[in-house]
Amino acid sequence: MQTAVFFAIAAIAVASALGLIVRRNPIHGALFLVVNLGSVAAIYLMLNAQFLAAAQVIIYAGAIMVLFVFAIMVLIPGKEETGPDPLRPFRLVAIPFGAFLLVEILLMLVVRPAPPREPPGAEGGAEAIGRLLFTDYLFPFELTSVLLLAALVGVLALAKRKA
Amino acid sequence: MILLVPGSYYTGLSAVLFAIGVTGVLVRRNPLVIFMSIEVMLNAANLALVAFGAQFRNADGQVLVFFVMTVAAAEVAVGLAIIVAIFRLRPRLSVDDLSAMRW
Amino acid sequence: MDFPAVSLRAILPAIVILTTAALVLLLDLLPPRERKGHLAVVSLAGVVAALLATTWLWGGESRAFRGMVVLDGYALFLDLVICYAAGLVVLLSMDYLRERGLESGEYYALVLLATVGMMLMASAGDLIVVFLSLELMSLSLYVLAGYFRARLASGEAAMKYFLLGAFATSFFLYGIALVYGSTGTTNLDRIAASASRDSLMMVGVALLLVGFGFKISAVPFHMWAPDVYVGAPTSVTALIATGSKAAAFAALIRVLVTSLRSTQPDWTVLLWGLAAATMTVGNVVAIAQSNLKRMLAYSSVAHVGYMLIGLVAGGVFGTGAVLFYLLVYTFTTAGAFGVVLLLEHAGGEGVSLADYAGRARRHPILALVLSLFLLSLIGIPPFGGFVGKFYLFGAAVRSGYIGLAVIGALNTAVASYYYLRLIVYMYMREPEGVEAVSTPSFAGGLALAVALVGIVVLGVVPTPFIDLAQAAVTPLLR
Amino acid sequence: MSTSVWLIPAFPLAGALVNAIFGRAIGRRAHWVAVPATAAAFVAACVTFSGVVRGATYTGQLYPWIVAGALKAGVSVQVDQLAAVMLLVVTGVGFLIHVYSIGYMQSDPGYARFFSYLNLFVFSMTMLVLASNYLLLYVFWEAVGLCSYLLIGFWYQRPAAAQAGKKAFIVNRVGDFGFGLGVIWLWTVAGTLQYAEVFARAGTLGRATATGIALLLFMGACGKSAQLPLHTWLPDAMEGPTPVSALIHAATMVTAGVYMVARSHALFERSGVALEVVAWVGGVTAIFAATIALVQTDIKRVLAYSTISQLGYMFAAVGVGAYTAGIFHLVTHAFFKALLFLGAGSIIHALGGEQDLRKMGGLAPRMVPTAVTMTIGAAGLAGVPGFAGFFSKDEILAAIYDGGSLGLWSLLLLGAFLTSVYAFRLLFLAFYCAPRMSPEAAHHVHESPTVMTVPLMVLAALTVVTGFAIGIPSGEGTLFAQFLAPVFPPHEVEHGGFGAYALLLLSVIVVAAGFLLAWLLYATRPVAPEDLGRPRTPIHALLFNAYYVDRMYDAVIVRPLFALSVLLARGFDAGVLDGAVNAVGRAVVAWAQGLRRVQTGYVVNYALTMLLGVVALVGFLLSR
Repeated sequence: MQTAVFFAIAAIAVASALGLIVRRNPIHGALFLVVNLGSVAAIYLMLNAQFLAAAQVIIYAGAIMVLFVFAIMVLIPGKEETGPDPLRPFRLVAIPFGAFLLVEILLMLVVRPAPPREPPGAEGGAEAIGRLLFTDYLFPFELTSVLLLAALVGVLALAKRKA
Repeated sequence: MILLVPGSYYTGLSAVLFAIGVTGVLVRRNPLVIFMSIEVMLNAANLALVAFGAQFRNADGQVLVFFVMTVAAAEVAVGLAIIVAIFRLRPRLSVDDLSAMRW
Repeated sequence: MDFPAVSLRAILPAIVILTTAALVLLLDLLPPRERKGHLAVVSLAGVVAALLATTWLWGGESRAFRGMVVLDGYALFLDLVICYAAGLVVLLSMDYLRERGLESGEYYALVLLATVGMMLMASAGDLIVVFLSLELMSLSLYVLAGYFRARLASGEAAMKYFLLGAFATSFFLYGIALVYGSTGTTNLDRIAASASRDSLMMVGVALLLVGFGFKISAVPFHMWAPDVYVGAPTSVTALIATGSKAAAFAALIRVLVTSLRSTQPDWTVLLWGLAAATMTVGNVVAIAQSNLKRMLAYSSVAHVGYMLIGLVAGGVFGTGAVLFYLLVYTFTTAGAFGVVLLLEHAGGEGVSLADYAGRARRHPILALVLSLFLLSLIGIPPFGGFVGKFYLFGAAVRSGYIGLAVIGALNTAVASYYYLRLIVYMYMREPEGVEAVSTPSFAGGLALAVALVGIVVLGVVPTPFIDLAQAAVTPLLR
Repeated sequence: MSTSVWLIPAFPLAGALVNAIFGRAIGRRAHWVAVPATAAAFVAACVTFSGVVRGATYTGQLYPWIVAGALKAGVSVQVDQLAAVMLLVVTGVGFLIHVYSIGYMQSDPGYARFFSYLNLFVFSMTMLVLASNYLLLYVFWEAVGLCSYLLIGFWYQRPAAAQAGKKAFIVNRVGDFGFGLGVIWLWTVAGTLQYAEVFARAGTLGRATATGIALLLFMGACGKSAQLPLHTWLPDAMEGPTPVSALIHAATMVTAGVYMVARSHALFERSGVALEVVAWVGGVTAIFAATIALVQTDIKRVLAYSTISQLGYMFAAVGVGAYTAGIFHLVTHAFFKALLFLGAGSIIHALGGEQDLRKMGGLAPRMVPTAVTMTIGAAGLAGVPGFAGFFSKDEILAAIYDGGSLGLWSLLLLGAFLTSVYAFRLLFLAFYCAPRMSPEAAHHVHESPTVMTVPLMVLAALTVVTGFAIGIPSGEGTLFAQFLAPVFPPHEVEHGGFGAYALLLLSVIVVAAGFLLAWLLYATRPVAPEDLGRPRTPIHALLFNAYYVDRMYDAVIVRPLFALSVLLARGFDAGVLDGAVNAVGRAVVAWAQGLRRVQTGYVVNYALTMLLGVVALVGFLLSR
């Protein structure tokens, strides 16, 4: 039963990811990405990471995707990738290479010394994460604020009207 | 809600998503879609982090994911700003058009 | 909850720079709104203050924030390199931006924020800190590369740098995830203690190398470099070529030799191949270039190959040689790009080889200075480049990598061709067309003077610096 | 003595700096700085030499330059008998050529620049000789190369000069690549680069190691001293001003290789094989270059190939262990070859820049001092008995004969014959047969000013005297050999006895035969200018084109490398045409067309290459 649920969600995740890279219309792609992010959030729930699942939905599916959709709307209203593609051979070569990479990573998972067979679980509540954030991970946490500042200044530099 | 699924299933799924993201970066022409494929890659990495964290039964993996989300948000902001800046100069939006510098 | 002690001392140089960045942003809002020259001066003062802080902290070693930050001799040495790079770039930017009417607080703030990222990369004690500071540096640089918004080339550079950089970062992050999966931690010391060598670890190492390889522009992850170097504002190019490379090397070396020591035999072989490919491709392709910035880009790719030799050789000697070479390389490359910047036309032209024909006639001093930098890049004594190469190749031979040393030495012979061609163009060709004589500003001249003194001092009295470099890496290798 | 040693390089360095910094203000008066600087260096060298004659040697260190663990390489000098002789030659000949340059460069716009470079060269060369460790030797080895490059390309307005300068530099880099590796290898096995310590430990090195190191060092010598197969730069280097050719490309810098091998004899002897290689490369080069010199029509190129050939003799000598003979030939060669070059310069000066032997002839009555001194120089080169070259060359031949290497000996004997032929050919064509220049050119012929002819006379006197003064063999060897005895192991050569006299007679016969042949060909009947330099037989064509070595290098190395670069640039990376296409040849263009499809500049290509790298890296590490 649980395995079935997992596979169902996994199938949705994979299908939506494939949809993103196959569909020509970027708006469709964005929607597929939303689905993908949502299904990954569901997987987080299965892993008992409730806080992350919520954050995933709020930050990714909520904020980031809105930005994406906004950009798509502003930049190329409804436009698809059209016209002949002179680089098609290249793009097709990428597929076997991607597949090869997948095989390598799966191989890595197969040959690794057997991971614990028992079902995983962790304390995934907001409290545990918060505790870590403000103790062990205090420095990276502060660092992200600098990172966001840099992003802010950067966007400002690029978007200021005066050229 | 704890479901009893072996840990390697999660990492396997993450690998598949990662490979799809990689392929997406290469097969698409629209920088926005390429960028979204990169988001898929980041997500796959996040999934792996959470899955491994669960195996070790520590929350470090989840904290890392939290940071990655922040980074992703910052990256999106900057990335979209760059794309918009280019769009002002050249309305067609395909990475193939950006090949003035080569050889 | 027991909060970790907030030890500002351990991140003092970075804090100084960060404060300066905030100050610059603040001052940008105050009058005078038209002239921005003072912002550069403030930035420079901040960099100098960080430099002083670094020397003040010299000799100490501390860990802070639960092992997230390590301030040891190694980090301080690289802080020094990064500060020099940032300082030179600020100096070079002053008139370069003013002449183009593009001075702004954001520019200097971003340069400083990138510098903060670089410094933290050098003192990161945890993979997540490496990741975050790498991103801090990269995001700032992506924007800076596209800073000349009116130029399509600049936008193209930013876009390529950003997309490929984000691509590489994703691999890097997946590598972190795998290392975490193998060891259960991202702390560098604890990873070292686990001494894991399972398949997750192996692939994780490979992916980490991809991420670092991109930032240092090692073949085959170097393709972005020539395009970005050409398209970006030349001052930013100088920063990307020096500071960001130094920072990436800093993190790479610390991660490899401290936490991934258990896999040393594996990555050594990999780096052997990367080093050989990087220097050969860099040098050979540089021959065919006619755009100076592009040529220097490939040249800097080649120099990364030389530095990887030292990493392959390993030990105090090899790793110390890399650090010393980084120092020399920073001065030389910043100087070479500095000359190119000063001779560049307002529209970004004037960087082709043909434009340099007869430059010695119009700009005798700049041509001479550029020639000296080029001679250092070739590895002609008495400049730092010679001593640096001597140590690198010597380290390789000492560790038994004679083949690699031979490839390296052959490469320097090939490289002399294209550097020399530029000198020949400057001195032995008649100038084409009429060209306004621009006099280098005080700031630009100062930057070149500092860089020049740097390569001469490093070439003539290298011993104290070599001692410093070796002392810096010794604790890592314990 | 310590002061005088340090003053030798200090004076020229100061002179170079003064002329470099204040050159504009000094202008035409540059020689008032440069010539006294060299003269002072010569005086200091004389003082040092007299000290050495009294048996004193000197070692000293300015400061420790590189200290890395066990390796200590300082800016340190040593003066022994060998160094003292070299210093005397460098500063002495250097001084004469400085004086000569006052006249020769008189109207050149780059007067101060020229003297600055020349002084810089003297500084570098004296430091090269003084260096007491391999690293410092390497540094100044590079420095003299740099000066040579600057001076070859001195008239950079001429594309040929710029090209030649570049070529000299790059060919030398190939040699230096070996040299550098040899030095690094030596350091790793011996743990030091200080001469004295290295030679003390030479006996402990493995034979294979010693051979490898010695051969790498010799590779550097081949580049610097223009031995096969790295000789191609020297003839082109004749694009530089003639005083430069005399000083750098005949008398001093090109002999640095010989000096280095002689200096490192302990290493080379440890190997044995390496010495053999040195001897044979020298011997083959000697005859190879001599044959080319036979047919060249440019007066300076004849002398350039002659220099290559004579350097071959020196290497052959040191290769069989006859170090003193090699160094003696180095000294005498410095005199007579500098003389010949300066004389050639005087002719070129008189003819308003004409270098073509076909357009000379009959100059002797118009330029008596030049003709007389050059005749002496040619006699010295050919080895006419009584002149310096006779003594030194005979010593080499005798040593090789004694060494039992009959093949090498006969090769060099044949070389002596050829030397005699081309030396006298040059003399006859320039001075003694009927004039072949245009009437108005003939009208303008004039003797050079005194400031140029006096150095010629001094060098001619040296060419006459040196052999008698220090080259006459006695029971204990020549005076010269006795002086150098502390540096080199004794080399047993039978002097006197029937064998020795027979050898002497043989070489006299050979020289005479060469003279006769040249006489018959060029002096007894008028020479039609068009007959010279137009190859009629395949062999002549082969010689005239210097065995096509340059073209071969171009086809085998230069073009493929360029092609590879472009290919990598467009296919793998992306290149820039820049006229490169012209140079690359049709095959590559075809390649490039095929690779068109692989156009780049595209993000997808870059990402794909990265993915390739990822897959390779992951695969590699996963498989371990």
